[in-house]
Amino acid sequence: MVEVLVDTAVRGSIIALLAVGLTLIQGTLRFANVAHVEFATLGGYSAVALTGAGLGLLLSSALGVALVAVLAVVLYRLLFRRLLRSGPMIALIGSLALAIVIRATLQLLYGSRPRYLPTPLERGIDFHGALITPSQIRLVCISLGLLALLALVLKFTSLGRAVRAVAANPELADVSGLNRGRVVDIVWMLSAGLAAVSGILLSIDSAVGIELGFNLLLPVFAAAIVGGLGSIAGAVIAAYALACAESLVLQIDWGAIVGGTHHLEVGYRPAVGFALLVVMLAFRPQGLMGRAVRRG
Amino acid sequence: MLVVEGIKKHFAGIAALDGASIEVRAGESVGLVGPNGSGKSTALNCCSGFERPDAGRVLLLGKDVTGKEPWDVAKLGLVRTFQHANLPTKMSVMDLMLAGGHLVRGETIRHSLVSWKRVREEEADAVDKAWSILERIKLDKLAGHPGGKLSGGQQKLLSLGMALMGDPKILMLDEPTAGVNPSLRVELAEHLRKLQTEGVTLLTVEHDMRFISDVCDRVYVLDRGAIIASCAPAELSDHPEVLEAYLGRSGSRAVVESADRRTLS
Amino acid sequence: MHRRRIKARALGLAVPLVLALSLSACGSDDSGKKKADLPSANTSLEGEFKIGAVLPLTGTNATIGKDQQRGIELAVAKINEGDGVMGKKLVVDIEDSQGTADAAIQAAKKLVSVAQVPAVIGEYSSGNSIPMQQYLESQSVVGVNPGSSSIELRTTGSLQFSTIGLDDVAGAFTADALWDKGYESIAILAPNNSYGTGIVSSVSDAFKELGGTVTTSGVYTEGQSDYRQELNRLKDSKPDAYVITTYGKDGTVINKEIYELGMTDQPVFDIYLSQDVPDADPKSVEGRIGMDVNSTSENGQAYADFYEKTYGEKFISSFNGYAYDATMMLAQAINKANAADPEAIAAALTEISKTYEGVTGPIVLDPDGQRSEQPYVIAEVKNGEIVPQ
Amino acid sequence: MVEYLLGVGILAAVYAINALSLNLQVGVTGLLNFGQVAFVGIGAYSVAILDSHDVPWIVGFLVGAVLAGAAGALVGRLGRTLASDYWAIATLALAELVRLVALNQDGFTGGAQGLSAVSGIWTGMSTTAREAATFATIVVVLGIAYLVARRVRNGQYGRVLVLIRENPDLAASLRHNVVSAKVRVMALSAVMASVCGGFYAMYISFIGPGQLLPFATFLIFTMVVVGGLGNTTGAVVGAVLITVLYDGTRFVRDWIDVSADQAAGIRILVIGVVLLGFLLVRTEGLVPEKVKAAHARR
Repeated sequence: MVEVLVDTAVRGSIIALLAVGLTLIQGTLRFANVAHVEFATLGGYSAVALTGAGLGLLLSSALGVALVAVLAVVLYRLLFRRLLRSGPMIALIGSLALAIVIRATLQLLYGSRPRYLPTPLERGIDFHGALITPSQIRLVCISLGLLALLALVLKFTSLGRAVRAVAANPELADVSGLNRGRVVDIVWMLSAGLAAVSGILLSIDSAVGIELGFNLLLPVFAAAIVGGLGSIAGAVIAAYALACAESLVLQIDWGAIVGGTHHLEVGYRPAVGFALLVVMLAFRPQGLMGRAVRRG
Repeated sequence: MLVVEGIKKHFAGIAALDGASIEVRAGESVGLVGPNGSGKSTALNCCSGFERPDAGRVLLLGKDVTGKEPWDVAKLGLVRTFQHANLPTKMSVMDLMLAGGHLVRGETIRHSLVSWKRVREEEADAVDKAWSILERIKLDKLAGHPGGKLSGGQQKLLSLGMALMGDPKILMLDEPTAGVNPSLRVELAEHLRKLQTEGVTLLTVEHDMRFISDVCDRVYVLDRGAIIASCAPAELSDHPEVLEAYLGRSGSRAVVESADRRTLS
Repeated sequence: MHRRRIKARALGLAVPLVLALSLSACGSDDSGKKKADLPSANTSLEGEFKIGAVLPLTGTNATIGKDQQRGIELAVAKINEGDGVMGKKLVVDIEDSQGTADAAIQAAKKLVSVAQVPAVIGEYSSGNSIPMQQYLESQSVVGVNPGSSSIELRTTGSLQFSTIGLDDVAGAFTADALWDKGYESIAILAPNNSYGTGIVSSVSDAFKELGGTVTTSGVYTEGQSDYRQELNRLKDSKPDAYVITTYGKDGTVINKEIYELGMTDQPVFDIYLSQDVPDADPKSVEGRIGMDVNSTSENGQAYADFYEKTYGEKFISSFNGYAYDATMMLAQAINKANAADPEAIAAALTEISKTYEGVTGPIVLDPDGQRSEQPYVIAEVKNGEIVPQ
Repeated sequence: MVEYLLGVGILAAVYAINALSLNLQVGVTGLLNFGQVAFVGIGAYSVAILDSHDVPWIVGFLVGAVLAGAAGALVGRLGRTLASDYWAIATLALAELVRLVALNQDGFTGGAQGLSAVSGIWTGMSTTAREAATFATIVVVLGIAYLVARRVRNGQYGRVLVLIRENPDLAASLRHNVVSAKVRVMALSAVMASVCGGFYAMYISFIGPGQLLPFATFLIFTMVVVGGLGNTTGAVVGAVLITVLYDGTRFVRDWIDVSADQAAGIRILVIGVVLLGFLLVRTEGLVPEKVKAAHARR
């Protein structure tokens, strides 16, 4: 059972960092960005590129995050603004197309084999019967720290108030003298930056491949939607709940129901997210903590 | 015709409707007025099936339609229009008129694929009807135009035309004059009066008091989710609670002036 | 690097513009830097005799495909230097399978219908070779598999053959080796593809036959970033030894996690050691034992020299040899049958295999047309190098 | 060469059926189905599984159509409670679920290995004639699919669907059952997609989970957008153009010196860039959706 806990902490942290960003974008632009998870992949590869150029891991990671954040704003200004003008449906298809373009470009530049960040191979530490590696401990701590920091920023700074104002009512925010464009830029930087951190942490823990982001797409969307789009706390809680459900479903011996001992194929792990998502969408579309998502 | 009994509706803890009751008799033309946020639109939505009331009942032609789907309510003969017409630019005026019609066969996949001869006859009849309505609302010259590219007033007229395609028994209009220029307002009022003589029951939500007095036999005044008065349009100024509803709670001069304009113009 | 990147991107964007050209363009893949020219063909040969090949020249297994192509090239040169095929020059028409089943079948279709070849060599992945051989059988064309090892290939038909030992041969060898080392229980992990599911069942069956227990066997979905769940299942089943087979993309991650989870404290046995070790962190696979095909047969030494002389490098995989043998055997069989008739060629193939001594060892075809024995070797990783035990 | 062109033609026609189906959903009704490949897969697997049990292919098509139709209706029903963008994600999730089942239920679907040796049509004929006959058959089926799509699009039902896309509240107020209309269009499109899948499996003689990746749906989206969202003819035009483009880029390594991996990247990149370019520069596609002229007075 401790294994479930470790699993939940690691996977939940990765999903939470991405789901929070997705929910922020959704809140400010009312648009589901399918390409969001690709920022994680880009984060991983930029760290690979920078360490490859001889920079240290920490510096590379920081620079990589900054690069991805800037790229996100550029993409927003050049691409998404234009797509959004043609309506949410076109923007959604466009974000899917962008995701494909990013992946194809990375495959073109780096090939389809995974890349590794130069981290030493470490033995796992025994933690009440479950093994956790030092890099995983760092991963969970950094994620939780950043999530807490984000919560503080949104709650107590003027930037946070502005973001919340735009999220509450995109049209009205303009009137009350806030520069909506600036706020949206900052939201893009923040969420893409968090996504990049998540991607780099995952790359350090295992490896970065072109499918890194895409493999997370459905769990991340599941967490953001289940949490109630636009709700930061909801997204975080849902992310850990989802990770816990994934781990539990695989750990439980279903033999009690079907007879004998029967563990679900590990290949079905992504299905847990889907199932949770579909059930949630069908029965509680407003999510755990969010407002109604039904829009006619 | 339409009986609304004590409907309540809350949004995030705030009461939009707090036990409002309305009755519209067959052949009547009734107005529903009230200050902004008094719950007029919510009342309309609850009657037409777009929102489900938390409490109370809506009876249409004696049938309980509380919480029924909008299309089911519409099938019983209640058709509504919207404050913002928002007609699509990808459909022509004629297309929109036909979409308002009730083409039983053309709407099923099976018939449109198999018995297409009868589908065609059905459509030809609907086209004839559309032309006569378009002539009546003077949009026949624009029949091939994209609906969404008409002026605001024309879109309102077209919405009315689309509603008429389905031969409604009761027509609910949500701010029909919003965004409509004065000459078209007069025309619109004439159309509504004429419809009433043809036996269509009308319920109109409106800010423009002049339009209300032109069109309605009777007015309900809604304030903070409850009906506070029901009388002929001309008698509205005799009710102190109505004036208070419009003027009393606000110290702002601007609001007073705008309310003045609305009530007195 | 930077310049190349820009060039690649610019060219990528130019692709749609030159599309019209692509339809008329035909496959002329240059196969790398040649150090020495291939021997020239015997001038007395008149006309051409065509057979086909479908190889993964693009896609994830392109490296293997390129190596298979080299094997075929070398064989063709050897044959045409001699007496050719039925007095004609042998030509192998090579098509790209792109590493996918549908494209492999498309390519085979083209060979059968346009070039009308009596025999087709190919492919590498079992998932592609099986449907392709089934298609070839339906068209009454001989198929020779030089790279796939799924036991399903036994059932593809009477005109279908393999010059590489299938997983039942490899599985039996692996099970024997494990049993000999004294392990009584094993846990197996393999990729979820035709190869993986095949090897899992053949090793399990053979090991149980010997009296051992298989505590758990699992397949993993390729392309994941994390395999701890799968590995934990192996660990929790507490076997005497872990048996794994991975390659490419996933091998590195799996080997790293095996180390992190402390599974290297127990023996880890690798099936086809050489497809796994080169990509892994050396620390994670140090001391690893495993089996692999024996590519250092005596007969093969001359061939290895020929290869190295021609291409200026050592074997880039162990798969060129099987393609070489496939081509050689087909040429001999066609000469024996003295006809382009697939039935006759198939009969001749079985016949000549009884005495055929290939560069990958003797290839005796069993009644299913499959290679019945194959030399394997047990090896160990010492100081990062694979050393035979 | 004739064979090769016929092969491309068959693929283009099969894809065109798929594009017609997706256009009904995305173009006409505004239902962003990111899981289209699931319906194709249901059709393909039905034909392949039943074929491996020697059931006549027509039964496979019928079973596939019924299963896909039911799945389509179910997915459409889910649209009742969902705003369109979440619905799109849900469809993607469902398609991945179908793929996972195909991958992991190996006793039934052949697992990762897929099902091969699906018998084709016109098995009695010699190769070139057979290819031509297959092409002709699929073109006839495409013709039927085109007529169905056109009739549905241009009749009252199509008008209602477009109105639902543009202003669902207005449609509901005019007594159109929005949920039922969506459910029915999803069922119809799913049946069309399953037919496409059946022919695909029969032509390629193989179906595996590798064919059910989200990229397959993405390819069809590109066809529909390039052709022109909402235009039935456009869907066919887009399908033919994109098939030629995607198939043509196979030769990319013949004229650019790149590694195989990079070549694969370029092929995907080209499709992505084309789609993104059209969305940005020519959203309405090559054959834009038309505003229909008014009917003449009688």
